[in-house]
Amino acid sequence: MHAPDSPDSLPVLVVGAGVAGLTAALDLAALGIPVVLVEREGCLGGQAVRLDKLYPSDHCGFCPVWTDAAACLAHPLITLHRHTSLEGLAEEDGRIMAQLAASPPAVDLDACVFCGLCLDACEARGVPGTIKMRLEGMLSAPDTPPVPYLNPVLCSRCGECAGACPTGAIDPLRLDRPPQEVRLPVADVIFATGFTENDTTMVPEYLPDSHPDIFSALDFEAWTSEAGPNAGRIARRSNGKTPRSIGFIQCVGSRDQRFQPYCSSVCCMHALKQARWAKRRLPAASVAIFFTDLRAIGKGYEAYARAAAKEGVLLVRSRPGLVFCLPEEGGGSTPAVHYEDTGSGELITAEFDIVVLNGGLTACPMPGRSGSSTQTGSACGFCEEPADVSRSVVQGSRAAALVAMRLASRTGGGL
Amino acid sequence: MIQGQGNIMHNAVRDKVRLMLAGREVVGVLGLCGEKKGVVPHVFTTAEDTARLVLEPKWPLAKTGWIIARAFPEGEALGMVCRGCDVRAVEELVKAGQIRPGALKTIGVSCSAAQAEVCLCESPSVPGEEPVAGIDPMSMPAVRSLCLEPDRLDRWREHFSRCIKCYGCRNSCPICVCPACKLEDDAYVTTGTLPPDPLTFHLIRAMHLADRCVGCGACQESCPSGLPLLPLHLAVRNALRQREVSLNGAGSLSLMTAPGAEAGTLWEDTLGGRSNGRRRA
Amino acid sequence: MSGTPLIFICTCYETLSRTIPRGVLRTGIVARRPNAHIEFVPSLCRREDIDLIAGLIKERKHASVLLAACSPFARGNVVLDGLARRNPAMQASLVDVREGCAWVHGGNPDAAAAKAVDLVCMGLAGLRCREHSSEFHFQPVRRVLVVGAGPAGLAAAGTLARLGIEVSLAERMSRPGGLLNQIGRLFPYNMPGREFLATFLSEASHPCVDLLPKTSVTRIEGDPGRFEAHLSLEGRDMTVTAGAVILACGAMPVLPQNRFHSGELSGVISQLELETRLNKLEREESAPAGIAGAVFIQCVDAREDARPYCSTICCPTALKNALRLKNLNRDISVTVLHRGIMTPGRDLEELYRQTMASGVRFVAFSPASPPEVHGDGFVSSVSLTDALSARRLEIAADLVVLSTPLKPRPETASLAGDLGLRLDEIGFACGTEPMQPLVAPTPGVYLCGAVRWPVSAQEAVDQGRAAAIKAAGFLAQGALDLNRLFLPGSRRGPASIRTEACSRCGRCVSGCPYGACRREKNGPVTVCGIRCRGCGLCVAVCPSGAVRIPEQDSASVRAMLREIAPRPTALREVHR
Amino acid sequence: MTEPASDILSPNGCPEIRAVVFACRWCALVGADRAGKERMDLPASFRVIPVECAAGVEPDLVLRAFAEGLDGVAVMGCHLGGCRHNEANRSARLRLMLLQDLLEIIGLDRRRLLLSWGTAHEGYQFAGLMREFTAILTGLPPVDSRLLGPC
Repeated sequence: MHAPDSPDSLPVLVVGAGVAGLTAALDLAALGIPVVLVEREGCLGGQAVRLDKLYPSDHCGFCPVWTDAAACLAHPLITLHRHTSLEGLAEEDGRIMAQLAASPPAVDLDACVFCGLCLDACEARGVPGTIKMRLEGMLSAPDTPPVPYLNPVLCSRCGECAGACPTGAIDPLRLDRPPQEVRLPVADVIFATGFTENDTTMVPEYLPDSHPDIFSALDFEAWTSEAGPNAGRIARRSNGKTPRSIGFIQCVGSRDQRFQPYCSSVCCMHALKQARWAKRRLPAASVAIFFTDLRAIGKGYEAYARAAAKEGVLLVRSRPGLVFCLPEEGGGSTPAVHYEDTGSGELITAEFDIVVLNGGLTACPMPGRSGSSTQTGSACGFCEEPADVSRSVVQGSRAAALVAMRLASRTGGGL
Repeated sequence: MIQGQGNIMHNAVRDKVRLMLAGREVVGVLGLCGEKKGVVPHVFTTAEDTARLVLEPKWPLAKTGWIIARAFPEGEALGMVCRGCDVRAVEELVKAGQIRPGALKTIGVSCSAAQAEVCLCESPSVPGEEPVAGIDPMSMPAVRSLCLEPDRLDRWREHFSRCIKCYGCRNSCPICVCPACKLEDDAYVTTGTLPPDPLTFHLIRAMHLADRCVGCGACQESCPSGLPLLPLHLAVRNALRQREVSLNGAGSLSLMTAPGAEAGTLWEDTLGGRSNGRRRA
Repeated sequence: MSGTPLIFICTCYETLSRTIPRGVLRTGIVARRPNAHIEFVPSLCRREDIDLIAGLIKERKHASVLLAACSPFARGNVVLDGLARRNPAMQASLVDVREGCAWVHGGNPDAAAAKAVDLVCMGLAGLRCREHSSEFHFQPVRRVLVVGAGPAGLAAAGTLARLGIEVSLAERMSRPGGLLNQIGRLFPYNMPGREFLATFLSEASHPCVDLLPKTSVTRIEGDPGRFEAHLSLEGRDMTVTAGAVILACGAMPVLPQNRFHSGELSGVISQLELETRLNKLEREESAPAGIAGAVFIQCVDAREDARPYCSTICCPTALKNALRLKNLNRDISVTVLHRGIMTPGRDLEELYRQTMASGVRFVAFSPASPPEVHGDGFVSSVSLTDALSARRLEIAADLVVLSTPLKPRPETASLAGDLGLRLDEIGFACGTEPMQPLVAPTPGVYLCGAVRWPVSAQEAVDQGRAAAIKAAGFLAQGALDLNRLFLPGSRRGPASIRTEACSRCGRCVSGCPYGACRREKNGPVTVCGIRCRGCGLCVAVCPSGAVRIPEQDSASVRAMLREIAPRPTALREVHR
Repeated sequence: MTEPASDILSPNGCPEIRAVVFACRWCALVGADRAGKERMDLPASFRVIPVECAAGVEPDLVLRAFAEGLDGVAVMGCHLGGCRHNEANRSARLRLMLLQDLLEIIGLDRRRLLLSWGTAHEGYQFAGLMREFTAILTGLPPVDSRLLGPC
C-alpha cells in the first residue's frame, strides 16, 4: 500500500470535478493514493449534472453522478477544494508545484446548514432579494442543496447576515476579497477540465441570441429540464406557448473551417435525445434534426437513433444555410430555417417555433499541461478529446491508471 | 359421465396401478379406497387390494402424497391416483424443491366436465387423456359476484367474518409447505384475534399463491366455515396472468421474473395524469 | 448499558422550534415513551457537536442513539458518519424532522408537531428491532484473470503488473495480439500496427504476468475475491484462482457472404483482405498492380435490420486504407460509398479531411437503393444513386472493398453468464452504464475492448488500463465499503437466511438481481455476502419470512407502521 | 365505485388521512428531501420510510399497513431502466401491481396503493403526488379491520 509519509505520499492533483475527474479521483483513492480535487464551480459533477437526461439510457443526469460525488466527499483520502482553479504548474527541486487560485464565495457550502437565518436578517435590514436561496449549479444534486446566494450588486456589506449566521458560513466581505493564491506540492496531475459551449454568436447565419426561441443546446436542456424553470414542460421562450415544431441544427460552428474544424462528437446523440424527449412530451409537435452525418456510433446509439426515427423524429441530411425570423399572426415572430432537401435538391423554408443550435464545444484550457520540455500529467475527458459521459469516465480511469503506474515505478514495485 | 365409460376408465386405471405394483416401481399407490360408509385415502400395496380402488369423488391427494413421500430415500417412490390439479401440484412441488423428482408417480384421471364446473377448473383433463372441456372461472357467476360486483366488499366482509382461523386452508394446500409461515408471525398477522384480520390473513395467502395455485380447491373444501377461497385464488391467478401478458407478452406465471419486453419503459404513475411536466403551485 | 436509546433533537439553532415548539415535541414523545431520554441541542453537525454527543452517549452508557435532525442529504449523513467513525459499534439512526416535516408543514404547526412525534417514535421502533450486522471483511486473492490477450487484454495485464498484481492472461490463439496481428497500419496517425503492439507486448512481458497461449476459458465459478476459472490448455484442463476477472475476449469480423457478388466476382474483397494485401505491398514497397479504380462500400451487413448497429471503426479503417492506396499510387481513383462518415472527434475528423484532400471521392447512398456491383468474372463497375444529388452514377472499378462490422464472439455469452454480465440485444457485454461502463454488476468483474463494443486499438488499450485500475482498486479494499452502497449513514450487512424457516422454494434464488442467493443441490439456500447489495428483493418474495436484512427487519418496519397507525379518535367513534 | 365516499368529517372539516410512503433512497427520497429544501407546503398525511430499493418492499407488509388502519400506501422507486439494483424494480412493479389487483378484487380501491416509478425525484413532483394522493384518500372511507370485520 501507499506509505503515508514517504516522499511519494504527496497528493495527486485532479483538476476539475466533472465525471472524468470524479472517476479519476475515486480510482486513485481506492489504491490508497491521496488526492486533491479542485473544482472551479461550487458543485461537483461538471456538465453531466446540468443535463436533464443522459443518452442512451434516458437516465436522469445528476442521479448516477451524485453517487460518485457523494463518495468523493466522504472519502478520507480525497480533499476537495471548491471554487478553486489551477493557475499553473512550476518545477521546484524536482517536484511539481501547483499554483491554485481559491475564490471562496460569500457562503461557505461546507459550513452552511441551510437554516435560512441570514435571509431573515437580510430582509430586516438590506435590500429585499439581496440573499436568495438558490440551487448551486443548475440542477441541485443532493450534496448541493439550495444555498443562500448573496447578490454582490445589491449587498450593502452591512454584515447583518454574518452576525445572524450561527456557523459563520456567510461573510459578505469575501465578495470583495481577491482570490487567494495557494501553492501545493503534488506528485502528479490529472487534467479533467472539461469543455465550454462555444459562443454561438460566432455563426452569423443562424441569428443566434437574436430571437428568444433560438436556443443553444445546453440552454434548451436547462429550459426544458425537469428541475429547470419549466419543470420539464417545453414552452417557447418568447411567449410561453407550447411549440408546434422544434428544429435542431447540427454542426453549428463545428466541422466548420471558420471556427472549429473538428467534430464535437456528442452533439448528434444529444440532439437525438432532446428530440426524443420533445416528442415524448409533445407528441403533436413536429420535430426535425438537420444533420451532416448522424454520428450515433457508441454502444446502443444506433438503436437509439432508429427509435427516434420510429417515434417520428424527422431526420434531414442537410446543413441549413440560413435562419431568419418571420412575423407571426397575432404579433411576435417565429424563426424559420432555410435549407436544401438533399433528397430532391429543392430549397425549402420551414418555420420552427423553437430552433436549437447544436455544435461547437471547446475544450477548457489545461494550465501547465504542456511544460517547456515535455507534457506534464495526464488529461482525460472532453478537455483531452471530445467525449461523452461513458467515454469520459473510461478516460478518467485510464488517466488514473497512468498516474498510478508512474507513482508505482517511482516507489519501485507495486502500490 | 356415462356408467360404461366410467367402468372402462376405472379398469384401465386399476390395471395401471397393478402394473406399477408388479413392476416394483413404487412401494405403494395412494388412492381412494371404497368403504361401507364412504371413501378414504389409502395406500394400496397389493394387486388384490386394488379391487377397492375407487375414482370418485374428486379428493385432492397431493398434500397427503407429499407428506408420505417427501421422506422417501433415493429410489423409493409412491404412486398416486389423482386428478389433473394434483398432477400440477406435484409438478409445483418438484419445481419448488419440496420433493425429489419421481418420488411421486402420478396416474392422472381426468375430471368430468360436470366436476370442472364445480371446481371452476379450466384444465380438468390430464396429459395423455382425451381432453375434457374446461371452463373459464372468470365467467362463472360464483366468481363474478364475488370479484366483480360493486357490492363485493360486503360479501367478502361477511365471508371473512366467519373465519375461525383453523389454518385448514393452509394445511390442506399442496403449495403451502413452508416450515415457517408468515400467517403465524406477529409481524404480519396479529396473533390472538378472531376472526383474523382478513387483510393480512387471507390476502397474504392469496399473494403467496398467486403464481403457484393449481386450483385444486382443497382449501375451500377443508374450510369448516365454507369460505369461498377458490374464487379468490383463481381471480388473483387470473389477474397475475393479465399482468404478465400485458407486461412481457408471455403467460409465464412468476412473481420474480422481471418483464423484459418493455425494457426502457419510462416514467409512469398510477394517478391518472403524469406527475412530471407540471409544477404545482 | 441502557437499552433505551438516547434521543437527540437538533433544533437547528431554534429554527425548528419556530414550527415545532420544544415543549410540544417533548410532551408528545413522553406521552408515548414515558421513559424516553430526550436531549434538545441547537446543532448536531459541527465537529464539536458530534464529539459532544459521542461523549454523552459513552458516559450515559447508551447502546443506541436516535438523531432527530435534518435530512440525510443536508447534514444528517455528516452526523451519522461522524458518530460511526467515533464509535463503530453504536446503533445510530436518523429521522428527518426538518426537510421531511417542519419545512413542508410550516402552514400547519399542529400537524407538523404530531408528525414529528410520529417520526421520532418510528425511529425508536426501528432501533428496537434493529440488528447490528457484523463488520464484513473479505480477503481477495491478489491475482487477476484476464481473458483474451488482444490490445485491451495486454494493456490491462501490463497495467496490473506495474501495480504489483499477479495476472493470468489467457489467450485462445497461439500468440497474443488478437485482431491487431492482421492490421498493418492504425488510424488516425497511420502508426505501424506491429510497432503499437510491440509496446504493449513488452509491457505485458513482466514477471507478474503469466501468459497462457492456446488457452480457452471453459467455466468460471466461485465468488468475487476468489473466482475459480477452469481453463483448457490444448485439451489439458487447469484451474486458476483469481480475485477479479477482466473480460477482454474481443469481437470477430463479419465476412461479406455473397454480398455484392463477393466470392463470385474476383476483385470484390473484404476490408480485412485489402488490409493484408496493403501490408504485403508496403513491405515489398511495390505498387498495386492492375488497379485503376477502387471503390469502398461502407455499412455492408451493418446498420440494417438484420444487424442494426454501427460498428464504429469501419469508417476510419476505410479512410486509412483509402489513403494507403493513394500513397502507393496517386493515380488510382478511390471512391468511398457511405451512409455518413463516422469520424467523430478531433483526430478522426482530421483524417477525414486529409483523405478528401488526397483526392479520394466520397459518395453517399441511401440504404433504400444500395449500390450495384457489375462485372463478368472480374468486377468492372459500380453503379448507384447519389443520395445527395439524386443523380445516377456509374463508377469504373477493378477493386471493390466491402467494409463489414465486428460481431460478438461466441464465447462471450457463456462467460457473461458465469460472471453475471448482461448482454445487449446484439450480444455484446454490458457494464453499468452510464458511470461505470466497464464494471459489471457483480463486484470484481470488469470488461474492456471490443467485447463491450467495437473500438479502435487505441481505445481498446485505454479501456484495458481503465479496467485494470478498477480491478486493482477492488483488490486493494479489505472490506467492502458498505456505506456507499446502502442507506445513507447506516452501515448495512448482507441479507441472511434462517435455514430452519427456509422452504428452499427458490424464489429468492431466481429473483436476486446479483445472483447472491443460491441453492446448492438439495442443500439450503445461502446468501453470498460479497455479491449481496441489500436491495431486499429476497425479503419481499420469501413466502416464509426466512430472509432478513439485519438493519431493516420486517418486524421493525411493522413496528414503524404501528407508530403511524391513527390513534382512536372522535372521528372513529362516530364511525362505529 | 367500490367504496362509498366518506361522509364522516373530523371537527376541522377534513378526514384524518394517514399514509405511509416507502421511498427508494436513490430517487423518491431525493424528491421528498427537495420538497423540504424548497419549503413546499404539503398535507401532513404521510410518513416516509426510506428503503434501499422499491424491490425490497414486502407486499405482505403493505397489507399489514392497511390492516393497521392506514388509508394509503405509496411505493416509490426509480424509473424503469434506472434502477440502482440491476432492474430489480421491474419485478417489484409486477408484484405491487398484482397487489393493487388483489385490493380491487375484494372491493378496496386500487388507488389506495400508489406506485410511482421515477416520477418523484423532483421536489414539486413528490409534492404533486402527495397532494393528489391525499386528495384521493380523502374521498375514501378509512380502511380499518373494523371495516372488514363482523358487521
